Amino acid sequence: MTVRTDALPTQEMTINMGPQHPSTHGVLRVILTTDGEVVTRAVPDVGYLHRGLEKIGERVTYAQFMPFTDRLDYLAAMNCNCAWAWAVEKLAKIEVPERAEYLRVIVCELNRISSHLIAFGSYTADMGAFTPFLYAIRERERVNDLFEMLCGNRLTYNYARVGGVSGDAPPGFLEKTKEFLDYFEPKLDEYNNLISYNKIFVHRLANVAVIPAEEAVAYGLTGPNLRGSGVPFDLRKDEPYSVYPKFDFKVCVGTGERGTPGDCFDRYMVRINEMRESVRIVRQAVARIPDGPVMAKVPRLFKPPAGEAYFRSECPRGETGIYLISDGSVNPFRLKIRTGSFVAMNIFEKVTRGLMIADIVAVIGSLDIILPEIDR
Amino acid sequence: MEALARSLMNAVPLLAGVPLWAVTLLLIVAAAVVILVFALTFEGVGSLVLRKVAGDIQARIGPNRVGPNGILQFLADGVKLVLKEDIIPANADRLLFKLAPYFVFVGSFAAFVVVPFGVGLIAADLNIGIYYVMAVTSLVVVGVLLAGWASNNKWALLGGMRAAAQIVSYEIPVGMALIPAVLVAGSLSLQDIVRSQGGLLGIFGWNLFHNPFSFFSFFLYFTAAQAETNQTPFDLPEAESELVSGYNVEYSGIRFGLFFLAEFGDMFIVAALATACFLGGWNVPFFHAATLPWIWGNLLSLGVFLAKAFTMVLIMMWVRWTLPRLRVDQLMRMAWKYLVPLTFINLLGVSLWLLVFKGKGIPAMIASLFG
Amino acid sequence: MSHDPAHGTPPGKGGAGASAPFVASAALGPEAHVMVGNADLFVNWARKSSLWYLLFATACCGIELMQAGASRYDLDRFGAVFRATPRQSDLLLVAGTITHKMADRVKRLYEQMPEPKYVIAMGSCANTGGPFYKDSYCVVKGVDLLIPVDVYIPGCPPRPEALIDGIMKLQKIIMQRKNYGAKA
Amino acid sequence: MEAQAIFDTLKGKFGDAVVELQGEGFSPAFVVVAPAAVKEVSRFLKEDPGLSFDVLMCLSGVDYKEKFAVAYHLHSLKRRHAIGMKAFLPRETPSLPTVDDVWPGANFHEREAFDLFGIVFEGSKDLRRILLPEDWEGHPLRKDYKYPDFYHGIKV
Repeated sequence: MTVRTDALPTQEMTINMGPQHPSTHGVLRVILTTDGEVVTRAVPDVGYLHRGLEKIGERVTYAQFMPFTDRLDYLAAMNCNCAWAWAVEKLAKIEVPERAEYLRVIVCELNRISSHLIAFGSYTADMGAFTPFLYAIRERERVNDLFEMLCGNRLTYNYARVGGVSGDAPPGFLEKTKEFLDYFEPKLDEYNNLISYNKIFVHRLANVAVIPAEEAVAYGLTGPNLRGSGVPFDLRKDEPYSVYPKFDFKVCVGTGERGTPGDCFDRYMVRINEMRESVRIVRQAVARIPDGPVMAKVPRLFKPPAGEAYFRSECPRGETGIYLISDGSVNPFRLKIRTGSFVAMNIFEKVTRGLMIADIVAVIGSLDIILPEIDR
Repeated sequence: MEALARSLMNAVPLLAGVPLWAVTLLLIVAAAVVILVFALTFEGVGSLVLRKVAGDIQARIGPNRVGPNGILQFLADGVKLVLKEDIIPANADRLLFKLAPYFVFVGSFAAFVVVPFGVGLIAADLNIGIYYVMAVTSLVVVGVLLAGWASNNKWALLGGMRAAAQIVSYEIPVGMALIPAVLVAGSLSLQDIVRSQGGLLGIFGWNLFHNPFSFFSFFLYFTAAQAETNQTPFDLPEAESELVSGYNVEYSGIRFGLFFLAEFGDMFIVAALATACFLGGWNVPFFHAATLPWIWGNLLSLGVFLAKAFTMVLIMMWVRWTLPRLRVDQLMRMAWKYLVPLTFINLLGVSLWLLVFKGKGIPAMIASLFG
Repeated sequence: MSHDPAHGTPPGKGGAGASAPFVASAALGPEAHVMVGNADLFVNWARKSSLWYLLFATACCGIELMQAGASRYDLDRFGAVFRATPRQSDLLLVAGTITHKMADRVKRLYEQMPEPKYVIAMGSCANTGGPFYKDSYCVVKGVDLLIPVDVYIPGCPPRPEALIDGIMKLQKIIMQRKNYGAKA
Repeated sequence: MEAQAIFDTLKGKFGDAVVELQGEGFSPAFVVVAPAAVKEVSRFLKEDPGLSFDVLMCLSGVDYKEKFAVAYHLHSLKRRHAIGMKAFLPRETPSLPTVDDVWPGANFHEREAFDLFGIVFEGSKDLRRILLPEDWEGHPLRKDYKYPDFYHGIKV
């Protein structure tokens, strides 16, 4: 699309999008400078949900910080729980029972599904089709039921512990999980029939906000955003942790199916395909889960040795890296959480130049940002 | 109206002493009230049905707590909106801000006057009926633009500008897609158009099946008209996820209520025009409603008309809850690059058809083969 | 809580029944009370049945709010639909943490809403600052420091059932409001 | 490449600007460099074909009480190895050159470190507060930060 701007003398308009806006996925504020409908500059202003998690981390113990990781990315609280547990275990070199690792992988992948469901649903809602959103929530509720069965909460689970998980799977949980997978897998085709290949939807997304592979790497994008640009990098495969090497799954990448590799449609499709891969992982994990304890022996007043560790794990919104400094006391000396959304926000200004206002919404949705991850 | 007044005066001796103009005025007022009540009820019920249908499509229930099965929901919404504080933003243009909802409301309402609800059920059978509808519904764009401008809000302004561009562009294909019906009937009056689709060919008397070109014009009309009335997938002026709420973002209380009502009024007008021009209007298949006694004939034809129109409204709701939204440049491209040329070609096709086949449609020709 | 002096009569004082002698409209006689009472009832019914809430989700509770509005729980059953603009909303559901950077915006949103307006503080963060009460330097310790709140819903985050319960509690509060004849 | 080999390469190239290797108890190991040399070392780390650290995973400010530090976590997609780089800064004037022209993704991280620690990145494209309001006083992640009593009249 070419837009002629030389025809008439026009004035640029500054518009404030957010922090209260229906499709900024929370309290993101974007300052748009527009020439009519064309955005000449979009500067993100974040921090409206800055809760000081890193400072809180220095004032509480390692175990006490676990509930705060729930609130780090509330759509994928399990992943953040486990990331924190893995990071502390890496720092203190704790061996975790295998059953606990299997349970962690199961909940992480289930949570990835439910998180991608919100990403998919809210994205279609941003594009004006409200119905798929409700279908996505319908399926998400079932995942919530599973988690409720496991740990008693629907959103903030606090399930992982340093050294294992808080409790073994209750009787019937694994069967229910299998049931859910059988129910859910055909729904993905339903979504694709319903909206993914809808002509209007494809036209809205294809060739919009293309992020070439080199640029995605240079800006440090991770997760589906990086894979959407065609870079096959997945921490579960390339820097394996936990029991992930034991499972067979594919790394989904954007191929430019309907446009250029790295456009909004690719990032969207990567998420849809990843849900399928997550289903495969959970199936294998449920089939092979060993018996045994779910908690290692960790002293109640847990003091890791002094040292520094950086652990990164594949969360639904990209890599969640936890940089942990211990001085040997009960509190972390410093912890820094590097999140996928925060990094994705950095490239926002660059990719939105010259797009239209409606595309801004498409870009926000395709990067699948979540504000507590950006602001922490 | 005058003729009706005269016949009424002849029929009721009590009115003999009253001057003709007074009776006519009375009748006009009565008709206006009836239309207003009908339109308001329709719009109220329409909003409820919309939510119920939305619930059904979206795997949920929809309103069911207010009144039995939620049927009083629209009443509660209406009363609440009327009693809400009426905010006029400090920096708004007060006069235009107040005026805008009325433009929109009147624009969508006045069109009800020429809708042929039944054999004799039409408030004013204007001989330029279609023209009138096109002209009056264009008033909506003025209102929307005023609302967007007067609110002194950038989102509203964008919404208003989008609306102006969109409605003005789609006016052309809408008009061009309606003309085939006019050509077939040889009249601009909606009643005449409906009557021309009568006869005993059943549904094959409809303009929809008259010839291939009129078949296409129905779909062209329906698409373009959805865009003209800002329905999804063309709801860019409101675009909740982009422009917050578009041109009505600063409106509260009953002023917003007027926009809200007008939306459903527009929806019905589109459905009614589609019904009248392409789907046989109030014609009952294989049956002449006009031959029945006045009251029964009208009731029957009214029922048939409403059934058809509501089906169209439901289809519009279905589309609304299914499709995503176009982008503004795609919308404009669709109007000027596809719909406008297509409707022109279509118009040419219909004209040629009528010229070549002396005004006969395909069903009529097939029927004449069998005598 | 009273935003408007007209609503300021505490319950039980400005009763519409004929036995409330100090109400100004008592001078009109008992019939007037019946009318005023019924009008109150009707208006309150309309207001409680059509609580359009502002789509204002800041954090975790926002997801539960979305889920409460969606397929399984469906707030639309109660006539509660979301609006994107404060001008058309009746109910400000503060769903999530409010930080100091956000505080001005919350106030502003509240001020932009037309009367009568109601506020539900959903979740611990909006109630008191929640888990961030003690150690955080930039979280507002309860949204009631900024705007008046009608109903508090505890939970972190509250389940959709709790949210629906909160809305029903608010409906009860609305039904007790005296709109007419109560300006003693 | 192993951390020791990377350290040796850097040491050979930059001499005294590369101070030490923090290996034991650190995962990944850190190469400590002088703050003034951060930019040159970064550029070399990124562009040297044997190292090619093309991703800046994380950039964190750290307050070690007696001094500040900026920790860079680097990863190479091409070579699949990782290393840390650290620069210690004096508490009074914490400033060092920016690396946002080496890795454009550094900008937000640097803004965050500026916001929460008050570390100045010289030559940065855009160094403003990112998470806290513009008129916030102090840098909260410093160890000696005192919580304010009020902000805009609201109790903190």
